[in-house]
Amino acid sequence: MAERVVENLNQALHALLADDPGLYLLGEDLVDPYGGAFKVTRGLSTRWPERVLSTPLSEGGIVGVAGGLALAGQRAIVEIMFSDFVALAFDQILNFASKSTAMYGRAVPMRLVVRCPTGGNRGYGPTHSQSLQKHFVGIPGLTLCEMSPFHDNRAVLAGLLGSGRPGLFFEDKVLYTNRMYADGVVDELFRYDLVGADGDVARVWVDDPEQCDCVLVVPGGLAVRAVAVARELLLRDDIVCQVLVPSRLWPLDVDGLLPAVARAGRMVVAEESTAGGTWGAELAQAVHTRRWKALRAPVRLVHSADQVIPTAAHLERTVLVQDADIHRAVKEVVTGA
Amino acid sequence: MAERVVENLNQALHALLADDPGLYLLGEDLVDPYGGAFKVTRGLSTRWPERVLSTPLSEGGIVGVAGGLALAGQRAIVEIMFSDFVALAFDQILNFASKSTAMYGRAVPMRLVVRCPTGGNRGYGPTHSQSLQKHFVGIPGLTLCEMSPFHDNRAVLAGLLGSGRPGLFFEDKVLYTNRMYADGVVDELFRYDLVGADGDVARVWVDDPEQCDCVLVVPGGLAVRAVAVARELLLRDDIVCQVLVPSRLWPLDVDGLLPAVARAGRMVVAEESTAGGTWGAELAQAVHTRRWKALRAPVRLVHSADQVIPTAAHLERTVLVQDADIHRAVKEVVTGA
Amino acid sequence: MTAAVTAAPPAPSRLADDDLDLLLLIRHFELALLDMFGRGELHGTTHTCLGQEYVPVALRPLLADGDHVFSNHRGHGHYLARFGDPHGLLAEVMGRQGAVCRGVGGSQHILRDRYLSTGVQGESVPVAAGVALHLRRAEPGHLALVHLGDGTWGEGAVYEGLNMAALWRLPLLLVVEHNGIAQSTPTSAQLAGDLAGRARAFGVAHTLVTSTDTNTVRAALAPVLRRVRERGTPAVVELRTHRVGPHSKGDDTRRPEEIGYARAQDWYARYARAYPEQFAAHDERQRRHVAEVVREVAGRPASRWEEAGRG
Amino acid sequence: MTAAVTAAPPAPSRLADDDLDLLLLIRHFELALLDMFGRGELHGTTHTCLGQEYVPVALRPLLADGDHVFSNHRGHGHYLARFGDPHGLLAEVMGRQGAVCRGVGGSQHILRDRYLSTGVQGESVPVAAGVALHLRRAEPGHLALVHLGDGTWGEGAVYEGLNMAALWRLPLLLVVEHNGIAQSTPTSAQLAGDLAGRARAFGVAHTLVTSTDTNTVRAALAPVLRRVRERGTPAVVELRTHRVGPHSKGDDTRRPEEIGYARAQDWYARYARAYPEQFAAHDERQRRHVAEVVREVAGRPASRWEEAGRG
Ligand SMILES: Cc1ncc(C[n+]2csc(CCOP(=O)(O)OP(=O)(O)O)c2C)c(N)n1
Ligand SMILES: Cc1ncc(C[n+]2csc(CCOP(=O)(O)OP(=O)(O)O)c2C)c(N)n1
Ligand SMILES: [Mg+2]
Ligand SMILES: [Mg+2]
Repeated sequence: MAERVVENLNQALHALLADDPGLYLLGEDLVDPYGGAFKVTRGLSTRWPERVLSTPLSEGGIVGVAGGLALAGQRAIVEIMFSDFVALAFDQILNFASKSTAMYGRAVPMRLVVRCPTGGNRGYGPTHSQSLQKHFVGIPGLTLCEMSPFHDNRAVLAGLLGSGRPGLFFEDKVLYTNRMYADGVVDELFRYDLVGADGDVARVWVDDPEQCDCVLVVPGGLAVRAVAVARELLLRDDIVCQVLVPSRLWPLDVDGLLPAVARAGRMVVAEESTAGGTWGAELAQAVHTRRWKALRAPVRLVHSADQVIPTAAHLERTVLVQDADIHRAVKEVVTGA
Repeated sequence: MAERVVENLNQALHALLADDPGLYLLGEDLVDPYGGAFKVTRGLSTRWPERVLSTPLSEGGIVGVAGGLALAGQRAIVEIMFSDFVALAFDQILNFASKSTAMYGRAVPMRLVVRCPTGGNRGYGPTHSQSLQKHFVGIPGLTLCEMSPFHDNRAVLAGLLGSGRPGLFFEDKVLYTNRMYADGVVDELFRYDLVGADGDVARVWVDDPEQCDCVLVVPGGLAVRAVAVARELLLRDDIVCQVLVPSRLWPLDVDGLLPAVARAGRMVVAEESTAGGTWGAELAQAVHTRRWKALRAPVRLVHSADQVIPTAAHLERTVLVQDADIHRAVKEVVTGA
Repeated sequence: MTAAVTAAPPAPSRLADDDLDLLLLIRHFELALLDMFGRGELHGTTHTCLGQEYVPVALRPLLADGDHVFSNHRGHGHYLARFGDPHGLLAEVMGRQGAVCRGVGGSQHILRDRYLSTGVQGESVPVAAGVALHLRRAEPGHLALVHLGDGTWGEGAVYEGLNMAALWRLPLLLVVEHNGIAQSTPTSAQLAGDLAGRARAFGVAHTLVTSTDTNTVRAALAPVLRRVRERGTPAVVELRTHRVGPHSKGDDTRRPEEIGYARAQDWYARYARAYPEQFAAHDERQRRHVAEVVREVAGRPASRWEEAGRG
Repeated sequence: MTAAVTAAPPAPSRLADDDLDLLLLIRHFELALLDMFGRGELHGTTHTCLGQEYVPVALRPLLADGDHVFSNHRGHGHYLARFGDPHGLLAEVMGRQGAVCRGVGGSQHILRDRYLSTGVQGESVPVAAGVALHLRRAEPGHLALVHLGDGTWGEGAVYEGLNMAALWRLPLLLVVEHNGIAQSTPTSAQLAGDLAGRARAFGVAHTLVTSTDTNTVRAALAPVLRRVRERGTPAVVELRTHRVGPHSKGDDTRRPEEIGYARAQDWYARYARAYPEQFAAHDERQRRHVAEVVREVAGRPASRWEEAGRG
């Protein structure tokens, strides 16, 4: 069986730190033996005590320090313990790290990545369960990526650090415990490959990658759930749904999505974010504008309710997007209901 | 001639403070004789020295104090000197003020408004010219409004404070110096009225409010510019463009826009924000979903480039949305170019 | 200061029965939670205040209903001392009917009357300053109290709030439960200088309390609260305390001698030794009480969150 | 401390010609800007350092090229002292060719070699700590210096950065130009306690300098910088200074006696009186030099911002 996603990520950090003596890793409680709240950083501080630092509780300050390292030509990865607290670093991300790439009249590489453990379904409550990706869409100079079981974390993080643009990396907290997919195989029914300009989009299909009734686009955190929905749709409703999982959420690689969307004429975007100003709305706008004629129905968005995320599991479910919501949306779009 | 917008806002604050002995106003440098960086708060501290307070430079802290006042059953308005710095208060807005309305399992009124002088065209440079509305769209519990020359500021602010939801109020810095429109008259060609469920949407039309080739939706900060574009379109291109200016940006009053959009079959949304994850994308998604059949073309979005906002005027123009961009977009949508 | 901490703690003084009951209620409540987590009966997370129970117990008679209390992630003791309501709190943690916040907030997010906790460290300090601004004007003599940990002093929000409270002379009291650690990070690795200096930097009075004896702590705190009320100015109280349990569920990576040291300081065992008879009776009573609360609340149906309460 | 500030300042010492030239270059540069703004020839805004010119001049020989300097909104003097390049700076402010940042950054956002300024107060302190973290490891003996105003100590970011710098023993030097005011707000209304206490709270050394005499200030600063380099630990220097001009363009609402007091402390008039001959010649030279710079730069075409440099 393939490794767990958290192991893949941990190994990615090991490899990146080994390869690059100018790379730092900063965050709260990430040194050994604790190794981070989600154990992502295990073993790193033992190998590189000078470059893997536990910090005080200072989310804004830590991202500022990372910005300084980047400015000095180094590389830095920051772990925000719960992505909800990245709100405290909004200024450093928006007004310093991202701006500095361009506001001095020339391209200034800023090689830093802010890792954001994200999402609900673990009963951590309203201030520890959010999916805040959407609030960072459209900051000039900033790239957003999301961890996925299809994308090797080392490649994604190296790509972010290499680009010279600061990046946020969203990591679904439940996904940590899932397994990576490997060798193009999802299960006995589904296969996957990587498409798009830089192979950024994982495409999950059954039988024929060029054939489907509907395209379902999700960020990595929903990939496992989307695959389960696609399976149900196939077995229960005889609907062929192709799942597309871009690793990069922003800037969008619309070109990587358009062929499949144009063929199917139907698209659903699902994400865990609460309603309003979602990533999906931006995707939908790109598709509506670029494939207006090919669409049989408006792009359908599925997301969590416009609500705080409750702590108790039975209430959390009433707010967070559920597999059944995605299932229903695809079915409605396909059947025109 | 009608009063200037900044006077209308100043008078609104005078009236609100006079009416409500539990209302506080907090912000940097807002006491007399300085009266705020944009002179919006002139005369207020002289009348109410106990409730109109100049604060230290602490944007996050000030919004926190306002949250505390609201929690204690009071009302508070905060001025952020330049809306760019509201990034420093992102956590207090997202995780405290907005969350508190619901995360304790019952409705808790949080009566505070954060005023955000916004936008470019004044040569203040990359960290003092942004339009950050879009980053706050879709925060459960939070309302966004924008100052407009059609909407009396007292009514808008009283509405926000009365709602029990925290609000952000975006004030275009150039708009301060424009004049309010009054009595349904824009100029010798255009008239306006207020439509939508709660009269939130200003509708600007020529001859017949039920008749137009295209609907142009803009937030208040672009209202004067949109009217100028509509005028040009009429006189130069014989295109009848109806301008809609909602005072509330979020939650959307889509119902207030749909009738006009459905009649015209064409809609353009213009805003000053840089590209990506814009307010317009959210509006477009609502319209695409609700009036798919009635649309002759996808909703067209116009905004600034995906760039930092330069200081020098000749460069600032190359990034910020220009009247000509809006004009071209409407024309293209109408002529199908 | 260091000397006072490392020396063997003096023998505890005899507690009034109701104080002892409250201490033990909190202790057994926390133990029951860890127990349930261990058995997989609770989901999410929780932070127990084992070893720090005496802080809110010492404060209890010093607070009036009109005072605002801001708690934090480690807040069960604060809640129980204020409301004596293990049912409502347990129902909240378990998401059962009768939950004080209907199961929406859970362990970390509680609002009841003038008591509030939330999950973002440091955020409450400016908020409490805002409350104190109102109190100063409308209800002089009342105060806003914030419980915070030593690690929370990493957050800039603390300084922004403290600065305004000092400038505007607000009745704000910061009660720092300095347990020498933040999650897994020792104070020496997260806090430069010391808390006394941090308070003084803002012209704010600072009081250090190293005792873990409820009576002694209360006696030390009484004049501080009185001054905050009378003068309407902020103050910082630093309580050197000991986290006897893990940070949250089972994440204690301290070395055995560190944990041993914390345990050795624990008021619970020391009080049991000093007053065995009084202790045994009350301990047994509270243990049973909590067991009964657990049994009763676990039998309740799931909490309901009515639409009206939804944002 | 207060006494030192309010007493009549001692007579200035005689300056080396190049120091005097640099002081006067900055002075006339700033006066020229205000003049152009007054005539409507500049758009946007600017913050002049009138009265504070001696700070970067005193620091100049104490800094090495390998040191990082973080400036703020009031940064023209800092830039001119580091690069002696009025053309590039004026072109930046005017958006003309040869602008150091192509007119994109403008007065407040400048990056050149190891010099950076930006427009959000306080943001630079953690950033500079990050730079210092790199310096400590890769280039020991170099430091990161941050210029900041007294008002900027309202921002929580300052404390987060200072805490990390102290914990990690980073060569970070905060140079506070304490001019007694933030925009329109006097220090007494925005800063509780004092800066000495704020530094000490983090175990960071603090040095107060009340003189406005370049030689004296330099002599006071030299050992501080030496210590930061040698020990690799942070320090705070507090310079009591005087904002002789408005905050930005014309927004000075201080009472006449306050402005008069600041003017009376101004090194410029006092030096002119103390060394009339040396002064007159240099003053005239720099005045003419700046006028020539203005004439030359104003004649340049608009700056260009090539696509490659765009985000
Ligand atoms: C802003 C923020 N950052 C991080 C966390 C995660 N977290 C919760 S408690 C804690 C440690 C707090 O330490 P301290 O203040 O000393 O309190 P203690 O846990 O020791 O009682 C951390 C890092 C948080 N809740 N909020
Ligand atoms: C975060 C932030 N808040 C507010 C401002 C607006 N602003 C610019 S300078 C200034 C006053 C700064 O005072 P001080 O630090 O004392 O520096 P001085 O202007 O006196 O040199 C203010 C409020 C800003 N640039 N950044
Ligand atoms: Mg602690
Ligand atoms: Mg100042």
